[in-house]
Amino acid sequence: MTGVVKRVGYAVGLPAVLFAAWWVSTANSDNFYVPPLRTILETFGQLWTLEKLQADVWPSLWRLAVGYAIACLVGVALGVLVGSSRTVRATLEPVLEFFRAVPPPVLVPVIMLFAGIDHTMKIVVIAVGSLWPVLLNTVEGVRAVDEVLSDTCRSYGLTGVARLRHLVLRAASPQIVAGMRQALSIAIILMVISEMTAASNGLGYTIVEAQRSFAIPEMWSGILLLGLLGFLLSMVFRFVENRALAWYHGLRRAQRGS
Amino acid sequence: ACGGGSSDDEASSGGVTAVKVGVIPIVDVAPIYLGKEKGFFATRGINLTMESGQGGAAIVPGVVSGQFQFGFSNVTSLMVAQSKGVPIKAVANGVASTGKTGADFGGVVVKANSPIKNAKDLAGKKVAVNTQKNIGDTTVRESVRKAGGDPSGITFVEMPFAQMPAAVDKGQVDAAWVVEPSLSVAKDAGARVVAWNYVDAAPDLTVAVYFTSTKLAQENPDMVKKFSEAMAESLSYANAHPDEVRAVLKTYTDIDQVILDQMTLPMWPTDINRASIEQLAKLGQADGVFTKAPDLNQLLPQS
Amino acid sequence: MTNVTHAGTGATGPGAVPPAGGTAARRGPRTALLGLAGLAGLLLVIEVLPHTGLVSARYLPPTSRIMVALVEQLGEAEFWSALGDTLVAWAIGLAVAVVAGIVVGVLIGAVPVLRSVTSSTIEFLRPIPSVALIPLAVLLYGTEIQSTLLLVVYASFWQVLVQVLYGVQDVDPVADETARSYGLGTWARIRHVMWPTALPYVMTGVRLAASVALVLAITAQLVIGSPGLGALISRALASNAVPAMYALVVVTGMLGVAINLIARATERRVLSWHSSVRGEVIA
Amino acid sequence: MLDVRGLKKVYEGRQRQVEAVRDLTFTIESGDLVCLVGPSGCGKTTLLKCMSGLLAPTAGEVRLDGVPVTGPPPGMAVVFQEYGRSLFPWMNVRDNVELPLKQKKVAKAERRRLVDEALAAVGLADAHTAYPWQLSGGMQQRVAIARAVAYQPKVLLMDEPFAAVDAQTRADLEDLIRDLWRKLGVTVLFVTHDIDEAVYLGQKVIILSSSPTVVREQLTIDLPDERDQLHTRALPRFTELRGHVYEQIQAAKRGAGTVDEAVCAAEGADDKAVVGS
Amino acid sequence: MLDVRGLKKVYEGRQRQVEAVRDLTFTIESGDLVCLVGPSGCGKTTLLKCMSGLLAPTAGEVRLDGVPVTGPPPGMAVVFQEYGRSLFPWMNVRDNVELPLKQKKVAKAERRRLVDEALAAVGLADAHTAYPWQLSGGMQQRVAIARAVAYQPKVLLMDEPFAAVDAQTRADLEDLIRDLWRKLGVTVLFVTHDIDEAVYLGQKVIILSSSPTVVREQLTIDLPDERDQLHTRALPRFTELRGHVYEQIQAAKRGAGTVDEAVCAAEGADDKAVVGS
Ligand SMILES: Nc1ncnc2c1ncn2[C@@H]1O[C@H](COP(=O)(O)OP(=O)(O)OP(=O)(O)O)[C@@H](O)[C@H]1O
Ligand SMILES: Nc1ncnc2c1ncn2[C@@H]1O[C@H](COP(=O)(O)OP(=O)(O)OP(=O)(O)O)[C@@H](O)[C@H]1O
Ligand SMILES: [Mg+2]
Ligand SMILES: [Mg+2]
Repeated sequence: MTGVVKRVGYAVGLPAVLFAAWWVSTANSDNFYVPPLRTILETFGQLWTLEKLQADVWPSLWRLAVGYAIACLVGVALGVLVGSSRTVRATLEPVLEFFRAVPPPVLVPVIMLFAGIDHTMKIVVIAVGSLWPVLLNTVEGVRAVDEVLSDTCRSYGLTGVARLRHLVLRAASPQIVAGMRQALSIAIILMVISEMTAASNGLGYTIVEAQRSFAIPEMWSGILLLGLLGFLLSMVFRFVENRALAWYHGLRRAQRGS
Repeated sequence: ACGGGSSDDEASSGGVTAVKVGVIPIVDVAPIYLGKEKGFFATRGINLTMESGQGGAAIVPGVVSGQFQFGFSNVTSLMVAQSKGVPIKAVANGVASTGKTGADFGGVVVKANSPIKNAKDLAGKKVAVNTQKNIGDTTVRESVRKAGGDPSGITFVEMPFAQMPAAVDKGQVDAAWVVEPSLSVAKDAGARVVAWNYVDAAPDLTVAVYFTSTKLAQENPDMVKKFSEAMAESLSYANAHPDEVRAVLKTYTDIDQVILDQMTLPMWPTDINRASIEQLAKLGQADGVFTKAPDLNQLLPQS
Repeated sequence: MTNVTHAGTGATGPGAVPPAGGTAARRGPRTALLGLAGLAGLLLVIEVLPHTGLVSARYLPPTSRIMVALVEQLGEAEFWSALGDTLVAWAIGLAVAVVAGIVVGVLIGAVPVLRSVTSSTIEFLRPIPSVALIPLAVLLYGTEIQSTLLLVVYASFWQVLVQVLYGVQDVDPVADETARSYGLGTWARIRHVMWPTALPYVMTGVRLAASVALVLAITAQLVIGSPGLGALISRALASNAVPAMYALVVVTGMLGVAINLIARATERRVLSWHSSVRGEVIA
Repeated sequence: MLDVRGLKKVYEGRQRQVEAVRDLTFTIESGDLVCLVGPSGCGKTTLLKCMSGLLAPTAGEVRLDGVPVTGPPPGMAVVFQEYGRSLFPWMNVRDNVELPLKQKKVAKAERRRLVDEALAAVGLADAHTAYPWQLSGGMQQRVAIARAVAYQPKVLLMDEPFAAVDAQTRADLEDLIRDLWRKLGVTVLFVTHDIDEAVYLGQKVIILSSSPTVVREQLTIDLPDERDQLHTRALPRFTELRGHVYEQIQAAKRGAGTVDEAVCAAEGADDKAVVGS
Repeated sequence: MLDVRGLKKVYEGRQRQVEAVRDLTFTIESGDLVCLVGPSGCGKTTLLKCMSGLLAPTAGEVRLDGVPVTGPPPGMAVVFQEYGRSLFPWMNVRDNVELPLKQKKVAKAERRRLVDEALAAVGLADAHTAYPWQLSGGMQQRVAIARAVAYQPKVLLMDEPFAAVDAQTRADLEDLIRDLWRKLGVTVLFVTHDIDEAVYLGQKVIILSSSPTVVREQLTIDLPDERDQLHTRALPRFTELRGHVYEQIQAAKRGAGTVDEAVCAAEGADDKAVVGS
């Protein structure tokens, strides 16, 4: 019971302080671009009605979900491939690094050429952009599989899919999860970027559109919502992670001396 | 400093005032580059530098915060800003439509084999514009309206001008409103122009203007005046010397020589066409671009 | 990174039967050749693509055309100064982000309470896109390099921080207990146990951050218009100069490849003891 | 049937180049139980890894039933010296033991039986659901042994498998291995540092020299096949053999030139010490 | 001076709750050399971790010189059972040994000498620049021992430190520890499964019961202080003591009810087996 109270306290404490600081420091702000927090919160209440959430946040969310899922799948698959073979790694790494360095806004036109301007394009942008942390972490995780475990598997004839399933993916999972976590917030960022072109709804679109039409409190309220969304999604993520990596956290706790 | 009462001490030295202008590196701002080259600003004690930004997102806040002394923006955006209470003021004309159907610097294009033959056919179609709720969609709607169509069913899709020729070509949109040089590129690829929306919106429509912050306008009217004068001189010079315009374009854009030679240049009248702006304001209001009517007296310079 | 349970200690032998012949010295050129082959493959695909009719050469020019545009760019002084601007923004931004990320990460990792206190705030701030900060950046710094830096640092800081946090969590308890039992204080443990354990994660974080910083440096220049490759791309876009635009994109991609090469080389040096690297050097 | 011919292994490090094994040649017949002893660091683990196809030798070869070993051959089980690291931390004890059987496509009921039996045999009948990291060192080692036992291999390679268990458990496990060997006819190669254990378990003891490593002696243990902890260890022949092996290992260590003072001091009377103990 | 009072440790897992140690009370005098034996999994490692302040006990307490131990006390060195994982893979052997000395602010020249001596004493004089993962299991274990020895601790806790080394090296290391103990007057607690070793090394042997763990017996080893591998092991009293300890451990294991058939079979005649071997 006290544990729960403590956890909630920890979660809310610092944000509360920061918000208070924000509130106080902008209370009398007359800068057009930095309105008082009060105004922003009022706008927040007015703007993000259920209807608006449904019209703008929902489409964003499902594009995000699909794009992110693709990024995770492709990232892990490609990561395992690249991580397990030195030859593949040597061949593919420069190409992957090449694409990684190209800014998504520049990539959008190219993706549009192939994926059109509808949902597909936005999903591809999200997937392509958030692929990298998953990919990189998977590669590193796979490369660092414990040698003794790896030998154990080989000697018991655990090869191919079984090896992948029981050894490689499991051993690399803490790191893959770290990558997925990174990818999640990048995916959210790309959701916004993808909605900067050829969109007519979405959370990102709303923010960009507010920014362009000088609806500054609306813009800030959108950013707030984005932060909240990120926070919620990361909570969901942590929940899933705690399940999937129960052994890992248990191991750490146990060894630390419970 | 020069006697002009420059309050911006650090920006001025030896009778010369340093002025930064936020511009978009497109055809429309050729006169300011040309004017600088010709020394119209230097003779007035202005040391001009151009900072290029991609549209209002960067330029307006830059001007409001005093990072830039002046900025370039299309009229609708400025009216939106003004109606939202952004403290800005137009100081010089920017660019205007040629007013000639068939020979303007912006228009609505469709694919060569498109069933869309004229503006009326655009009703209910998917049309690309660079920004929604801005000058593009309001003027296109007006074109359709004037041609006897119903603009309410048009779906507007946002994308940068540069991507529009490809999008039209691949059938991703039915039509696109493009300006030069993308207009010429699209035409080169076989696209047809079905509407000249600037021309349809108002005669000799003023499309964009140079503006400053109200703060600067109040504190340093002298500098604003000098800038306006220099701009006016640059505009009329540009209007009179299209060849030099094409030449100066090569210094700050990457437009292909072929396109450069064939593209239509806009008009650069010295004065802001207030009537056309009122018309734009009306259109914008009808389309719900403004929540509150912009105060044009506040925004536009007294003439 | 580290093998999960047992932070990669004392193994007796490399895990795999090594391929015939190959010390590090001999493997170098092979890796380089394979990498070049990969890039060549990519270029070939781009060369061929427009000829298949899938896309028009007008919108995605073939490699040969891009290369011509690239050579044109290389001949211009403007290009080189833009490249310099981009690299400067990238380097400063990355350095600041990496240092800040590591310091904050280790601090949070070393003091468990801090971790609980900050985690919600971190999760809140992290997904806020840098692009949303553009007005703020311009407001504060106009088109000066600081605007770019603000965005670069904001975006790449999280990459490093999160990796460091995961790395710090991966410290092998037996190793840590050993250090504690020998009376190594907090600082010594951070230096000798936590830091080496987190190092592989940090390296990944730096590699992620390096390209994010590059991406953001260029994006910021693209949108804000501060000088650099991004501004050139923006100009090429506005001018519909498609080959020039792709030439610049190729340059950014190549920068990415170069940055990765450097990062990999550094990694081989600092992580020679790590099972992910040693398997490749020894054997 | 397990043929090691001219085996040589050199580890190439950046600064260090270690010749772990110089030249080993010996044969293990099918159904043999061979113990391998040798000074610490002489290359026993290296040899085992080469034999199990996990490590490619620098020169020479290993043949199993006449076929050169290039990768892990089927039907071979290995118990690694680093027992702790050879268990999957994400699986509980039961799953760890069961996994190779699944891979071998053993039917479910049979699998169940084999796992239960193996775990009971190593004295871990009640630890099925624990994770390896919840176990003591000796328990972990026994899980690794149970896994190898349940697998019912044709060839069993064990690298100091009883190092972390107490004397009584050790005796039990020794008998377990001999039982298994006699019942199933499995070929066993057993690395140990415990000389008593080597003599008690093996049909043959191979003694390695210290680095640069060669085979120092192949000793046939001419004790009766029927052994038990009580009587066998009491046989005079046992004591003799054991003394002999101890002597050989000491000689091996001395030969390597890493002898320090303490060793020298005790040297002169070592045989007696051993015999007397 | 090392006081363990009513120590109890329960590991709380999600499904499993293990009472590793039930109730331990004993005292180790300053300058004692005490050996700890007990069945595998009875809680020796757990006890050591509690004593070194690395693990908080569930109940009871440990006092060092009258002060309750809550964190690792200064001047104490621990050699862990998981030797492989207690070495830092990012440092070479030399740096691994030197690190605690640096931390202790030992002057450079002195540090050098201590490290050289310690590595030479464990027979690793030529492995300074190797990384731990380039060493064999036994060599790794010796590095861990060298680290503890070089540290010159006042209290030395060792958890099965010789499990992975050969018989000869083991004997050398045993003498090394006794030397150290006699010269420096360090207090030593030594966990081992080797009964001979426990009797040979210790002034006192503490025998633990199997789980739920209590102290079964505290046996004073009344052998002369001057010991050597040869003579001491040949003493009749040595054989007696050893037999006694073996018996106690067997009884401990039996009491726990995890006895399987093999054990039962050998039971009746165990004492003899031990004495005779
Ligand atoms: N991965 C490696 N890289 C370099 N040298 C190695 C490696 N593994 C082992 N060696 C060296 O090879 C030699 C033999 O090692 P090995 O582990 O085979 O010995 P061992 O007989 O098993 O010893 P122990 O009884 O102590 O386990 C040692 O000198 C060791 O330092
Ligand atoms: N982290 C842990 N979580 C849960 N149970 C544990 C944990 N560590 C040890 N145990 C349990 O506590 C008991 C005692 O373990 P411990 O490691 O202290 O035994 P030990 O006497 O050192 O055995 P060995 O001689 O085999 O090393 C065992 O039953 C073990 O399963
Ligand atoms: Mg070994
Ligand atoms: Mg233990």
